[in-house]
Amino acid sequence: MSIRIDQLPRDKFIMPGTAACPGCPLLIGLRQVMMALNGKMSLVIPAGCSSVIPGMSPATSYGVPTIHVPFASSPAVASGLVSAVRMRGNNGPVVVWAGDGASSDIGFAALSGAAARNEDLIYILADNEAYMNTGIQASGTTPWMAWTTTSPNGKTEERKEMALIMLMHKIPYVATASIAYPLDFIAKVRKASQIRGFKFIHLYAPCPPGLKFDDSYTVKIAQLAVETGIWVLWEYNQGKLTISPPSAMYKDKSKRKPLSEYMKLQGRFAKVGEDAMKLYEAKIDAYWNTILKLSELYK
Amino acid sequence: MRAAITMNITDILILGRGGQGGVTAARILVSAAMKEGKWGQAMPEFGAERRGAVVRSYARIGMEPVMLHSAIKRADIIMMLTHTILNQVDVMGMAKSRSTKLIINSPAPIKTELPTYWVNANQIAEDLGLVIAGWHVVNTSMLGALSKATGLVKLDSILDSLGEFIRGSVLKQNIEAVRRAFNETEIATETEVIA
Amino acid sequence: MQETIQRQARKVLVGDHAVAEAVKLARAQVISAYPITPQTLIVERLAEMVDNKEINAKFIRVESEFAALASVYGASAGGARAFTATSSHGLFYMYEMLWWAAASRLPLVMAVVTRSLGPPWNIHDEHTDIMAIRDSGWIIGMAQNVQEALDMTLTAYKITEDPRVLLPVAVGLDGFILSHTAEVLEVPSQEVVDGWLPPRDPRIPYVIEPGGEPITMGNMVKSDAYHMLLKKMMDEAMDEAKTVIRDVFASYAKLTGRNHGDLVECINCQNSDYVVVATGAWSGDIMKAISDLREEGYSVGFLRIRFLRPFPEEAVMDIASRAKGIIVFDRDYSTGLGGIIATEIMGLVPQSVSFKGVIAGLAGVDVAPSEVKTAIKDFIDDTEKNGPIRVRKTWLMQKMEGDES
Amino acid sequence: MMAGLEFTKYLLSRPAPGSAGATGTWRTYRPVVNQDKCIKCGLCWLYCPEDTIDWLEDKSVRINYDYCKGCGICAEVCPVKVIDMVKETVV
Repeated sequence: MSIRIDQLPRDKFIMPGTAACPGCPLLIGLRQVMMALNGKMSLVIPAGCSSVIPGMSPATSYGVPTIHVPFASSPAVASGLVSAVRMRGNNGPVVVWAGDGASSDIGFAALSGAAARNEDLIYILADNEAYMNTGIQASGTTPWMAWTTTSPNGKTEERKEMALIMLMHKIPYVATASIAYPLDFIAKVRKASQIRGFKFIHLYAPCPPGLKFDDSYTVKIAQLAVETGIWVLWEYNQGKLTISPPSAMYKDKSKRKPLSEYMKLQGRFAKVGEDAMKLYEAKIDAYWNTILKLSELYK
Repeated sequence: MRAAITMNITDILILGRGGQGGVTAARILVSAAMKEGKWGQAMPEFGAERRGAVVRSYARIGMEPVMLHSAIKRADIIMMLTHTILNQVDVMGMAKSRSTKLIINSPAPIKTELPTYWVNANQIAEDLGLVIAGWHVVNTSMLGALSKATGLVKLDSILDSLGEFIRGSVLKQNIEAVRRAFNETEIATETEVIA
Repeated sequence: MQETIQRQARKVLVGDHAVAEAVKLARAQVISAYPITPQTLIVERLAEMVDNKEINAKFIRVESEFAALASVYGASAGGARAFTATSSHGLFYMYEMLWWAAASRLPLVMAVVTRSLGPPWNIHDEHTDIMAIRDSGWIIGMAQNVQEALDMTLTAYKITEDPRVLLPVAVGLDGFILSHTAEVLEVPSQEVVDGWLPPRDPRIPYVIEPGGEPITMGNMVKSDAYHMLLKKMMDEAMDEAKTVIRDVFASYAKLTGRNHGDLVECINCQNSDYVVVATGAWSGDIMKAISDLREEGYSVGFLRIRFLRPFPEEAVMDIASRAKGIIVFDRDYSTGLGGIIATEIMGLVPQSVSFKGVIAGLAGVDVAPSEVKTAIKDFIDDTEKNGPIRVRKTWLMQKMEGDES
Repeated sequence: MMAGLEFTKYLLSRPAPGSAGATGTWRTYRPVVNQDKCIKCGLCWLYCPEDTIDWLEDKSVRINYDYCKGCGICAEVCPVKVIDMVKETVV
């Protein structure tokens, strides 16, 4: 089911002139979702950068039916919304587009509840790895050692592995994705839209001001995350877990780029020294090991 | 709202142990009254009910919608699902007057200051196979006793209402229990005063 | 009228089941609630109705009250007729969503089975919970008996979906005293209700649906002044709701023979020297006290508040302009101020009119008609003897059981 | 509009460019495509966060400078490096 870039719709799903920071990964990701579904969807968006990005009423930069809702509520609102539209004979995808705070922290119960009920939703966790909208505070997915305004000396705890947590909800579809690999992500969104039930996609979306890197490096950082193996693209589809093509070669540890190439471009990891870097690489190995074992388990 | 506020309302207090089905009895009673064109309400005692503890439920029956919602402190009819709680409660303190009728499930006649009607509902339950998980089902038969003792609702109205609250195979036994209790209820004493 | 009245069935239902019956009659399409005593009977009954296909609705078994309100809100945004219910702590857990739902102007109905707030844990009746949402933009009603709980829930759909209103409606019923009390009531037939309450128009006020019109609800507005304008428009809708509530209950009365009043029910409130004000299930007990006092020659009437929002300002002003004294019974309180209804009313009562607020029956404490009678009698006697008094807050306390001191 | 629904004018919004103003003014560097050397791959279009790049029928690209914020992602992802980030001058 490979997709060619020239087959993607070229409609304007995002109206230019948004309130996003230059180089914002969320708009890159959201555009890709809209391309994947050809704009035939509705969006439920909790508090976060994506509630500010569309700009000011009476205009919005989002070209699809959208409802903005309180921080913790989006999976629940979407559950009701999808129930209503299905009842009215509309089978189009209802997409929750939520950040890491909304998903891994404040809205975690609602996310877990909606997944446990296997609501017919596509839930996309657009993860910029901190509360960027309120000024870069640490969230449940902020990685270990990362600077934020509430972890000024680096976060002392591990990030929550949201995709693995969601996998254990026994939902039909769980995947990770990255804004740097649009064709992989778009294929996953399209696949998800063909499956009934709760679909969860964890999208890596690095934020220039929040992670402290140059505006032009958004895609580069996201790509390096995959190339260094710190972000693994995988897909669980109704019983089968596979490593996605862009990550496949990095099963072999020797093919991975040194983690420092990813970290040195980000101000948030400025305090990660050589020893910590070694520990970090060990953690990455452990994560890979888990995923590879799961891929054997879910064959 | 023209409703029974000052109109004649019959206040009924049902005393029993938690699990004996006093609340259901109150509801069946109200439903039976409704079938006779009357209005009413059945309230549980609002507390943490535990099996075995003394619990009350209330019913009010009137000719118009009943608007009162405060607890019934003194009643026209007191129905006791077991005689074993007689010493634990102040029966006279619950009676509206000396003509308040007391209807009691007891193995033998019991004398109180009130006109007292008794029926051996435990025996009826045993005879009819209405002992469930060690508990004698007496709430329904006591309604038969109430009908006999007070005439507040007709026996047939109670029998008609049973099916709304009791489902399955035990309905038949309950109908029989109500009939038997109606027939076997007797007044225990005239006006013998103990206090 | 006689004809339609005959079509109603008499039933014995507890308040919670009467609410569920109304939701069924309204043909709600999406129902979601989380268990909390004493609301639970509503959700259990509705879940049963959905499972038995007595009602063609989706029941969303959520993980919290917050999600319950969020999901029915989403359902309303998706064009469905929706329902939720809660009590006490559950209502407070919904708090953020309450405001969002109201300001989204989507039609919704919620039953609030009133209950006190802990600590200590207490499941018994008190109105403080529903009163605490009075600034949120919800229309708030309080039923006085099981019949009215059914009627108010059913009519709530007609009110909330009216294009002049489009504000959510909370129907209050006293925990246990109504929720768990079985009363004889009349239930209109489905056929009659269907003729009166058509299916919801999903496009009013707007619908968010996949592939639909690409509208967005809720992004920031260009100027904060627009945001303030939206608040003013909600206030105007509340004013409109006064007319709509009156009209809806009038048309419902034609259907069922029952008219409980509009924002208030006035019983001798306009031709009496003294007026008692209260809301909820103890109204009947208060009426009993008033009735006894009238027999003793006291000129006293009753203003029963049916809707706290929109606030029945005109009715209160009307009695305040002609009464010698007003006494308010609150089963709720605002800590540090007083009974909430008393507090809201007091500012409308001129200095020349005697005024007293009584806080009673908190935490489910039973209040007997005789206690109410004494409080009213004392107030009237005091005023007659000493002239107007002005007391915002008095506490009607009961003897403490087991208190040796 | 139905009576009472006037609030929807303020509560709802509809897609339109410039919801946050003329964001082209945010720019310090302007992306300039060397059309002669462009291989028409469309990657700049695909990754542009702001949707300010149109991928035209003939697969060439056109940048909407009214809204382009000048982030430089397009230049960064261009596989043949034919997008230059040119410093804006005061007009």
